[in-house]
Order: sequence, then structure tokens, then C-alpha cells
Amino acid sequence: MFNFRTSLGQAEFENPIFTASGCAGSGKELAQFFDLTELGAVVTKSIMLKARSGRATPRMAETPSGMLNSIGLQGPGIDLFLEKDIPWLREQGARIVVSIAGESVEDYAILARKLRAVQGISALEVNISCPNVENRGQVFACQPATARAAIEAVRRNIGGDLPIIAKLTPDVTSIVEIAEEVVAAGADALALINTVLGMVIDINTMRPKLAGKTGGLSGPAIRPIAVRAIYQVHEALPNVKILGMGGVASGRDALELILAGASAVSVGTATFGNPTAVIKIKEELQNELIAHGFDSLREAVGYAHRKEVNL
Amino acid sequence: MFNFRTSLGQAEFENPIFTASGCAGSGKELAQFFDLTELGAVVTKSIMLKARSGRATPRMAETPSGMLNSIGLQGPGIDLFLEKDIPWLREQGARIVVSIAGESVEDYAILARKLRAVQGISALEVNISCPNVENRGQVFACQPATARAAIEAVRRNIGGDLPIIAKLTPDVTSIVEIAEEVVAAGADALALINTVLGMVIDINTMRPKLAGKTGGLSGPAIRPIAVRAIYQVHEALPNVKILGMGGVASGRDALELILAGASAVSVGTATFGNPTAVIKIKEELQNELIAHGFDSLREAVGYAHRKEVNL
Amino acid sequence: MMGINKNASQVIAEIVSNKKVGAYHHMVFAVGELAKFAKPGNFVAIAVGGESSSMVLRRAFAIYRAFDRGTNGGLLEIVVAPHGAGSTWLTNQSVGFKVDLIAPLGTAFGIPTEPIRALLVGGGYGSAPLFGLSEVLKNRGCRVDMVLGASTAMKIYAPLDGKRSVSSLTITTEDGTTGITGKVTDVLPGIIETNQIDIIYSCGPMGMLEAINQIAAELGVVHQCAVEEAMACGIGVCMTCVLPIRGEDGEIRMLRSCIDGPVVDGSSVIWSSKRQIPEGTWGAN
Amino acid sequence: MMGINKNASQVIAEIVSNKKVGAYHHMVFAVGELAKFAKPGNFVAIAVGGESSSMVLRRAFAIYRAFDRGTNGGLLEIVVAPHGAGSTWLTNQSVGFKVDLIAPLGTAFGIPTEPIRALLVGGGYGSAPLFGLSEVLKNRGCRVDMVLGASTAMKIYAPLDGKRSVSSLTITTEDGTTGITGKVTDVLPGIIETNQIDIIYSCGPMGMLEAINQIAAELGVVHQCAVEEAMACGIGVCMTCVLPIRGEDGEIRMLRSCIDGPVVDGSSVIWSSKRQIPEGTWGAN
Ligand SMILES: Cc1cc2nc3c(=O)[nH]c(=O)nc-3n(C[C@H](O)[C@H](O)[C@H](O)COP(=O)(O)OP(=O)(O)OC[C@H]3O[C@@H](n4cnc5c(N)ncnc54)[C@H](O)[C@@H]3O)c2cc1C
Ligand SMILES: Cc1cc2nc3c(=O)[nH]c(=O)nc-3n(C[C@H](O)[C@H](O)[C@H](O)COP(=O)(O)OP(=O)(O)OC[C@H]3O[C@@H](n4cnc5c(N)ncnc54)[C@H](O)[C@@H]3O)c2cc1C
Ligand SMILES: Cc1cc2nc3c(=O)[nH]c(=O)nc-3n(C[C@H](O)[C@H](O)[C@H](O)COP(=O)(O)O)c2cc1C
Ligand SMILES: Cc1cc2nc3c(=O)[nH]c(=O)nc-3n(C[C@H](O)[C@H](O)[C@H](O)COP(=O)(O)O)c2cc1C
Ligand code: FES
Ligand code: FES
Repeated sequence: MFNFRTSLGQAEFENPIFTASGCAGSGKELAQFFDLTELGAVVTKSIMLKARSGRATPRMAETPSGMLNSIGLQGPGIDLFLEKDIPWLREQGARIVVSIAGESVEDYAILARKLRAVQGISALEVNISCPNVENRGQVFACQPATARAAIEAVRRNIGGDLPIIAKLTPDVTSIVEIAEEVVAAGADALALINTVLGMVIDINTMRPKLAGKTGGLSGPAIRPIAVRAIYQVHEALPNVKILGMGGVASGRDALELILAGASAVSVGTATFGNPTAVIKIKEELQNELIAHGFDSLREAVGYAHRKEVNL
Repeated sequence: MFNFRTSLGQAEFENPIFTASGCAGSGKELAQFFDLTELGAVVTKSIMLKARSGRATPRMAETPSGMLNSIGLQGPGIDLFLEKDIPWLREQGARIVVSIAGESVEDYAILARKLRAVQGISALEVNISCPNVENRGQVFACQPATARAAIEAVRRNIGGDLPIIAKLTPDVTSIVEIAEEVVAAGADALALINTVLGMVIDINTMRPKLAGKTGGLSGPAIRPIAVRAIYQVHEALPNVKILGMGGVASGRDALELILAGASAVSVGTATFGNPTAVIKIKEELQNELIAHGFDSLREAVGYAHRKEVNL
Repeated sequence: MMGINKNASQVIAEIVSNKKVGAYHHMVFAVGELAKFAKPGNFVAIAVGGESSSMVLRRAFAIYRAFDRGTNGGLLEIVVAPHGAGSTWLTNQSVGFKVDLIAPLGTAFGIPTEPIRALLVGGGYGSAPLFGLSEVLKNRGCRVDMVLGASTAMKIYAPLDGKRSVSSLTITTEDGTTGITGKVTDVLPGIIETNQIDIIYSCGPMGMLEAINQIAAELGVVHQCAVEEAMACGIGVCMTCVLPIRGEDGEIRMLRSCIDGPVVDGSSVIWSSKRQIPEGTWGAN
Repeated sequence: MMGINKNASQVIAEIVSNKKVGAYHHMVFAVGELAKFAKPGNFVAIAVGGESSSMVLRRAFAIYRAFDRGTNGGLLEIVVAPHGAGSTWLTNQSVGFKVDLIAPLGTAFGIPTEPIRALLVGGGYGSAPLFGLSEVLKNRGCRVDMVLGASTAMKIYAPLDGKRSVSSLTITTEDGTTGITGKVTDVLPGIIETNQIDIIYSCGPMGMLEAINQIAAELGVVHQCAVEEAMACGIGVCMTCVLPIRGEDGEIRMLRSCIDGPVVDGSSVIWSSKRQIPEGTWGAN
């Protein structure tokens, strides 16, 4: 029997295919296409302290083999989320990873406190790729100090053994440096990668196409960047589990991230093109792993790092 | 009459479409498909001090809407290059931008001295997106101090008024910071962007596909990253001319970079898919500019930055 | 009217017909059972570009007509304007080619229970969903008038059999190549008054919908419109397709036009809010 | 043998025929004048995936045959193995479809001036360029023997009319589904000795070429082979397709297989150097 189980920090999952934060809402809309228990976990859209309208439209632009988005974290705020979305997901029997985002270190602390007693959550994904209003809108994950501060705030307030997965941006000179910093600050696992900062200019209006000017690039276009980031971080921190993401649209793509070092894989943009992408990817991945002679997913994690023998 | 002329630093060019360094050799191979004088300029493959074998193969992998390469700057070294390639290009009547790359600050200094008296060169593109052997192989353009040192070395040694175009990598936390640094160090213009660091894992061998493991991502996949970098730098340094590049495959793509702030555009990967891409792009760009009511290229440069009126 | 369309499903659908009509392509797909769930106002989302496409997102098209003819016979029709790469690719596919299609998606036009007087207004390919609607309205005993507008004659989509169910059809073109020279909004007030219109149903470019809404508001006519916002997913998970809508509680929210639309109450939309969040919107700060 | 192929040009070529033959597709393109410049060993580079393709690079295919029939009638034939996304797309295109094609590219097999005894060895679709070559050699009065190998019968490409010009044809398959069970290299020494072979021409996977080269070296036979390295541009500007070759000056250089190949002198190649630069290579440090 093939063993598809995986873990991130102390959390165990039946299989390694998750949704990506912001690409599956809170699961409701996908539930009409498949059973959410089929997923390793539902990663919910990053939730903030207060309700947020998000950015003005246009919020998206298609790009070659990818897309740009600037949603601006639209959402109901943590209280309504805990009141409505979490109970619903629990009812479905889904494994839940809650993604949180803050505008200040204090936000992260409060969010963690609000979540510490909540039943039925498997892990916390801490999205630190968002602007820090206290530091000229600089993204937390862009500087070691702010990245550390945000994760420390969560660590101090979450208590118990809810694993913290720190989600990093690739838009830095050294992602390994940031990874080391957040692990030192208490992250149990890492989520790699968030979107890449990009821009599209509309040839007709001759202005940036998105109302927010810049946006996050996702989809197959960025997969080589994701694989590189995962490989580099796994090389430097082989014992820290990675939730990989970035352009995964097939089982082979997922396997690429796993061989690079990911213990689980989130699927984002591919769901927009195909609502059942996660299910297809999960099946294809299992077939690929078996075809390659693996007895378990775990054996394949980071396999691309093995020493070359008799070249 | 539409005015297609442009300039980078003190150098003037008949039109803004150039080849990209490393994507057109020294022009010979393309010359059988079109007349090199049709180009704004030929940007030659980055040349180093000594002959170089480059990296082992495989050196490339196709990726969604892009490709990864790790050529490793294979080339004959500056002396043979000056003896053979430059005279040949001069004979063709081509406008020449010479790209140089070094492994140490001293390399850049020597390369500049070797080039200072050479006739028929319009500008120098200084590729500082290469590993600095004196600093743990860290890429010069990744740190403000090393980026500055390399450009200063060229500035001090080049003499005269050969413009220096500093070519930057997007793989940094703040490309504006690096841009400001190299301009302060004496760069007359900037080339944005070099390839993005990526990796592909071969599903069959289950190892990195490239012999050099990581490689540079180019092609349409990275265009949104290029547009963003150009836009950011033009916003911060509106008086510094930019040679834009990254995923340009059509006149509309070129226009996008120009509206973001590029005064000229290099075409790289598109030439691999279509040897006459530069000619097609040049014609399409001129038509687009005229269709948009511009009388000259210059008016369109950075046009996406104009203030919004009565929204 | 709001919420997930529970009838949506994903099928591999064969192209049964693909004909050029004026500036558009009328395309028919064999979709099987799901045809029976399609309501006027719903849309389909089709994957474009083939296997190794650089286009990662689906394209949305309003359902023109749907025929429920049992499991194998269900047909779904759309009208496509070849515009950019995606729609051009689609219109270039031949009969027999199979596409990945999700339908029916989104909200439908609300159908009155009384036999009232309806005016249907379409811009360009926006006329497509109105013919199915007029059929339904007529069957309910409503009087249906229709106004179609476009920049030029080639962009008026008004097939003969579609016109059967309307009492009057007025056409406007900006260049005067057919019908009245001008915009649909030039003729609306007159028609509304003459025919004592109770409700306007509209579909077309956002600017047109806004202008119609203003007239509807001024003349006190109910207005349901099918909006068209750029959509990444079409199924409610990406939050790209939002527009500001005032709810019954008075609160403005950024609602998803793929789930809470495309058909919305025109008076609830905060128009002219492109590129900015309207003041007072829930969660804006 | 080295340098830019001055005859290369870029054309939009219509697919004239596309037939499945065993595991392969035999495809014919109307290429006009350039057909007359094609020599055995040259290759074509074809853009794949259509207008909005995510595949940005051309695919290279050895020229199987070329017919010069004047400006409009020139035909060029290739044999394609549907492998990944690019070749599969190509084999799925129908007659009448037009592709962007550059040809002829690269070096050609060197043709002896004397009527010598040649052995042509092909692996899989590597047999394709050998039939045109055998034709030329036969016309020069050479005796031509041929050995084709593959993993299985379906992967042997050996059309009837192609076989006309060879004196003997030996086939090997690894699974024994046709011909001798084994690899081409199992039968080579015997044939070389029996037929007193002067020169070997080969085309196929790199591992096979290397094994053939070893036999050729041991038995003192000249060996020309058409190599297959991953190519990004096919025209000499990208430096991805290099392999280490010892020049007449004794220096090893990383030469471009698209310009200085694909046909190279087997004895000049530094084999088994995948993933490393051979020691002593010019510019290595
Ligand atoms: C609810 C709805 C119904 C539609 N009905 C029809 C129809 O019946 N007939 C028809 O021809 N077209 C219809 N469209 C438009 C259609 O979905 C495509 O946007 C259009 O065909 C252009 O796509 P493209 O690939 O050709 O162009 P491209 O310009 O290449 O499209 C690029 C991307 O931009 C998106 N996009 C940008 N702006 C818009 C916008 N204003 N509206 C929609 N998408 C945008 C596209 O979806 C796509 O992802 C409808 C759109 C929506 C949202
Ligand atoms: C000189 C030459 C002659 C060739 N002749 C033929 C022929 O006659 N018939 C035939 O079926 N195929 C031939 N090939 C191989 C063909 O070019 C394609 O590589 C093959 O069809 C796979 O492409 P794909 O898109 O299907 O696969 P994919 O795996 O999707 O290809 C992805 C990319 O990898 C490149 N690539 C990776 N490894 C190699 C390799 N070892 N060789 C070539 N390209 C590689 C491809 O060019 C492409 O860019 C030849 C290749 C070369 C270089
Ligand atoms: C529309 C959209 C919304 C997103 N929202 C979030 C978010 O709220 N929080 C977050 O951590 N990442 C968010 N992401 C990033 C994704 O979770 C993911 O990291 C990224 O898109 C790369 O994966 P993909 O290529 O599979 O989409 C969003 C991405 C998209 C495309
Ligand atoms: C095969 C290859 C080789 C390259 N070699 C160089 C080089 O020698 N020097 C350099 O500055 N940039 C080099 N580049 C980067 C290009 O000049 C260009 O910056 C980048 O590819 C983005 O443009 P594109 O998307 O149009 O290719 C190379 C790119 C490729 C694909
Ligand atoms: S299109 Fe994705 S939420 Fe509406
Ligand atoms: S394939 Fe580009 S140099 Fe040979």
C-alpha cells in the first residue's frame, strides 16, 4: 500500500495536496465540485483582524502562463470568519489550515490569541508577505527583523502545539536568510512561495492595468522560481518541513516541488482554470510516485538533493 | 515623420530595438536572416577577460512561456573578441553595445581599460549579475556595495564619454536601491532586467535538469517582473535612461516596457523562437506608437507614469 | 438571486456548430444534461488555447440559448466576439473539437410572476442572453420590447428566430449603418414612456449599463442588468470580479459578479467606481 | 563541415501529408525553393503550439527526404516521434495547417568521392536521415549496408521505398519483436568485418552513438554521427547545444551542435562528458 501521508510540524495530513490561500475562499465554492475531505487540507484565504474591502478593480490581469492579482486581502475579518467559515468547514470534515495576515506585529499577536482555543484547526499559515503599515508599507517578509517580529508575535500567543507555517515571499535577495530567521523565531514549517511582484501595463489605456498598479504573479510562469526557492531552503534547512506552491498544475509539477524538498503542495491558480485541478493533481501525483517506485510520499521529499553516485 | 530615435546616456540610436546580450552571439549568425543595420544596436554576449568554456550541459530547459539557461558565459575572452568580432561588426555598419562581465572588481577595471580606445562602440553594458569569486560567489548586483564597486571600476577606467549601462538582476529585495547605488557610482543608464534565478527538476532523473542546477529564467513568463522593475526604477530615477528587457516578443510587449520607462528594448529569448523576431518587433512597435498618436518614441517613454486626470 | 449556482458542472463538450454571424461567431456545444439547468442570464466558462496554452484562465460567455434534449442531446449556444487571444482561439476551433466547459454559472434574470411590460436592452453581443429571456417572458404573458445597439451594423446580433418573441425591436448604431443613428440610451426614454415599461433587463458594456441605470432611476423603472467584470475563476474563489453593491441592509460590499451576479439589480450597484473603492464600503478604511 | 548553414531560411510551410507509421508520424511540408538546399544530415526547426503557445522554443527534426520541384513544389519530409508536448502537438496538426519552419540547418554528412563501402546505423527515428544519405551514396557508386535498431518493432522506421538503395538491412530490437534480439552494437562488428566497411554513418540517441564510436575506433573505421543535443535556438546564437569536440589543433572546445553539427566526426567528440566539462577544455579553469 502506497503511503501518501505527510506532516508539517506536528500536524499530520492524509495526503499532500492542499488548496493555496486565497485561491479557494473558505472551501464552500469548491465543495460543489468535489468533497473537501479529498484534500490534504483546505488552506483558507488570509484573514485579517477587521473586515476588509480589498483593492479597487481591475484586480487581475492574465499574463503568459500566469496571472497578476491584487485582491488586497478582501475578507470579513477574524471574528465573522470564526463564527461562520470554521464551523462550516468542520462540519464538512475538512482538514483546516488557517491563513492569517496582519498590518502590524500587534495584529499578528491578536490573531494568534483569537485562534489559540479554536477547535479543528490543523495548522496556522502565517502570511507575512503583506505590507507593514508601521514601516512605510514594507512587506514583513522582505526584512529579517520584521519577518522575525511577526512570527515571534504568533509564537508567543498561539500556545499549545498548533504548528506555525511561515509563508515567505520570493522577492528578496536571499530567501534562505529569511527562512533561517523565521525558523529561529519559532516557525515550525515554511510555505514557499507567495506571488512574485509584477506589473502589466494596459496598451489601450497606457497605464498599469491593475488599480493597485503592481500585483502578485502566480501560475506556471513562476514554477521555476518556486522550485529554486524550495530547493535552496531545503538544502539549508533540511529538517524544516516545507509546504510548496507556485505554478503547480499537474501531478508532475507537484512531484517537481516535492523532489526539491516540499512535504506538501498547495494549488492556487490552477484551480481558477479548472475547479477540480486539486483532485486531478492528487491522483496524478500518486500515480507518478508509484511509477517512480516510491512506497511513500516521504521518500520522495527532497530526493533531488541526494548525492550523485558514480557520475 | 515619426521619430524613432532614442538615446542611452550620451549614445544615440536610430531605433530602440536591440538584441539582448547572450541571445545573438556577436551578430554573425543573425546576419544571414536580416541586415544588422536594421537594429538599434547589437548587444554582444557578455565577454570576460579570459576564454571560458562555460558550464557543462544540459544548459537549458524549456519552462511555461519561458526557458531556463545556465550557459556560464562561454566565450573567447576579450582579446580574441576585440580582434575578431568587433572588426566584423564594424564592417557590417552595425551599432555596437559591448557587454562585459567579470569575476572580480579588478576584472571589470581591466576590461574597461581594454575597451577605452576601441573604435566603433556606442556603449558598454556592464553585466554585474555574475558571481563574484572574491565574495563567496555572491552576485555583484545583489549587494549595493559590490554593485557599486564593479561600476566604479569601469567608470574610473573607461575614460572619455563611452556611456556605461549597468545591467541589474531582479533577484533583490529592492532593485531601486541597487539602481540608485550604481547611478551614484557612475552608471549613465541601466539595463533591466537580467534573468530570474530558477530551477527545473527533471522528473525522469529526479535531479535538477541543468548541470549547473540553477539557471536564469527568461521569456514572456518574466515580462510582468521586468515591467514592474522598470516602472519602479523609472519612478525613482526619472532622469536615468533604461534599456528594458524581459520577455518581449511583440511590438505590444515592447511598448509595455517603454510606457513603463524604457528608452530602448532588448530582445532575447524571442530570437530563439524566431530569428527575425527583432525585425518584426521593431515594425510592430512603430505601428503601435503611430496608432496611439505618438509623433516620436521619446514621448511614449514612461508615459504610464503620467498623473491621472479627472478620474 | 444570490449565491453559488448549485447546478454548475464541468463537462468536455463537443463543438456542434460554429458559424460566423456579422462580427460574431454563433457557437453550439453538446453539453448533455446540464443544458436543462441553464437560465437566461447564466454564463459558461470555457478553457481556451488547448493543451499547452499560455492562457491559464477560462473565458466567460453569456448563454444565448440552451436546449434540453436528454442526456446526450443537450445543447448550449453562445455568441462570441473574436477580441483577444482567447476568444479568437475559440472561434477558430472547428466542429468536432472538444472544449472543457463549466455551466451554468452565476445568477439569472429574475422572472416576474405577473404579465408585466418588459424592455430588453442589449449592447453588442450583450443581446445574446436577451433572446432566451424574451422567450421566457413571453411565455409568462409579458409584453417584450427590445432595443439593441452597437457601434456598427456588423455588431448587432439579432437573428430572425430570436426576434419572434419580441413585440418591437429598435436598433441603434453609432455610425448609422443600420437602424437609428445614435446610442440605445437615446431611444430608451421614448420607448419606456410609450410602452409603459415596468422593468428593464439589460446586458452589454458597463458604460452602457450605467447609462441605462440612470434613465431607469429617473423614470422609476426597475432595472436588472448582467454585468461583465474581468473574471479569473468564474466560480467564486478568486475575488477578482467584484463590484460594489449596496445590500438591503444599506451596507456597500464588494460582491463577486460571478456568484452574486452577473445579473444584479441596477439600482444596487455603485456605478462609476472603477479604480476606486466607494466611500463607506464595508471593510474599507 | 563547420560553420553557419548559409542556405537556411524561414518559411511558412503547409502540411501536405501526416501519416502514422508505427510509433512515428511521417510528415510532409510544402517548403518551396529551400528544399533544393537540403542535404542528408541537415535538420529543420519548427515552431510548436500555435499562436498562444506556452512553448517558446522550436523543435528540431532531422530531414528525412527533400524533393526539389521548383518554387512552389519543394517538399520536405520528417519523421516525428510524439514524445512531449511539442512533438505531440505537431503530430496532431492536420493537412493544410501551416507551420513556421526554418531549414536547412546544420552540417551534412560528408560524402566520399570514392565508391567506398558504407555502413549506416540508425536508432529509432534516427534512421530517418539515413535513407536520403544512402540514396546519395548509392548514386556515387558506394555499397551501402544498413543496421536499424530500436527497443521494439513499432519504433523501427524503415519504409519500403527507403530500403531500395541499401544492399543489406539488418534490424535489431531489444524485445525481439522483429529482427535480431539485441542492440545494433551487437551486430556491428560482424557486419563491419564481413562487408569490409570503410565508413560508418550513424544517427540516434547519444548513448548509441557513443557505443558505435567505440566499435569504430577499435576496428579503425571512420565514423560520422549526427548528434542530438537539447537546442534552444537551432541557429547558433544561444550556446545551449554545445558538446566537447577536439579540434585539429588538439584543443577541446565546447562547440555548438546546431552549427558545427549535428553531423560531427565521431572520433573528435569527447563522449561521456554529460554534466561536466572535460578536463583540458579550452577556457575551462
Ligand atoms: C459574465 C461574462 C459574460 C461574457 N459574455 C460574453 C459573450 O457572450 N460573448 C463574448 O464574446 N464575450 C463575452 N464575455 C467576454 C469574454 O469572457 C472575454 O473576456 C473576451 O472574449 C475577451 O477575451 P480574450 O481572451 O479574447 O481577450 P484578452 O484581452 O486576451 O483577455 C485577457 C483576459 O482579460 C480578461 N478580461 C479583461 N477585461 C475583461 C472584461 N471587461 N470582461 C471580461 N473579461 C475581461 C479576460 O477574461 C481574460 O482573462 C463575457 C465576460 C463575462 C465576464
Ligand atoms: C538535431 C536534432 C534532430 C532531431 N531529429 C528528430 C527527429 O527526426 N524526429 C524526432 O521525433 N525528434 C527529433 N529530435 C528531437 C526533437 O527536437 C524534440 O526534442 C523531441 O520531439 C521532444 O520535444 P517535445 O516538445 O515533444 O518534448 P519536451 O520534453 O516537451 O521538450 C522540451 C524541450 O526539451 C528539449 N530537449 C530536451 N532534451 C532534448 C534532447 N535530448 N534532444 C533534443 N531536444 C531536447 C526540446 O527541444 C524542448 O525544448 C531532434 C533533435 C535534434 C536536436
Ligand atoms: C487571486 C489570488 C489570491 C491570493 N491570496 C492570497 C492570500 O490571501 N494569502 C496568501 O498567503 N497567498 C495568497 N495568494 C498566493 C497563493 O496562495 C500562492 O502562494 C501563489 O498564488 C502561488 O501559487 P499558484 O501559482 O499555484 O497560484 C493568492 C494568489 C492568487 C492568485
Ligand atoms: C541563453 C541566454 C544567455 C544569456 N547570456 C547573457 C549574457 O551573457 N549577459 C547578459 O548580460 N545577459 C545574458 N542573458 C540575459 C538576457 O540578455 C536578458 O536579460 C534576459 O534573457 C531577459 O530577456 P528575454 O526574456 O528577452 O530573454 C542571457 C539570456 C539567455 C536566455
Ligand atoms: S471570477 Fe473568481 S470570484 Fe468571481
Ligand atoms: S541551439 Fe542555440 S546555439 Fe545551438
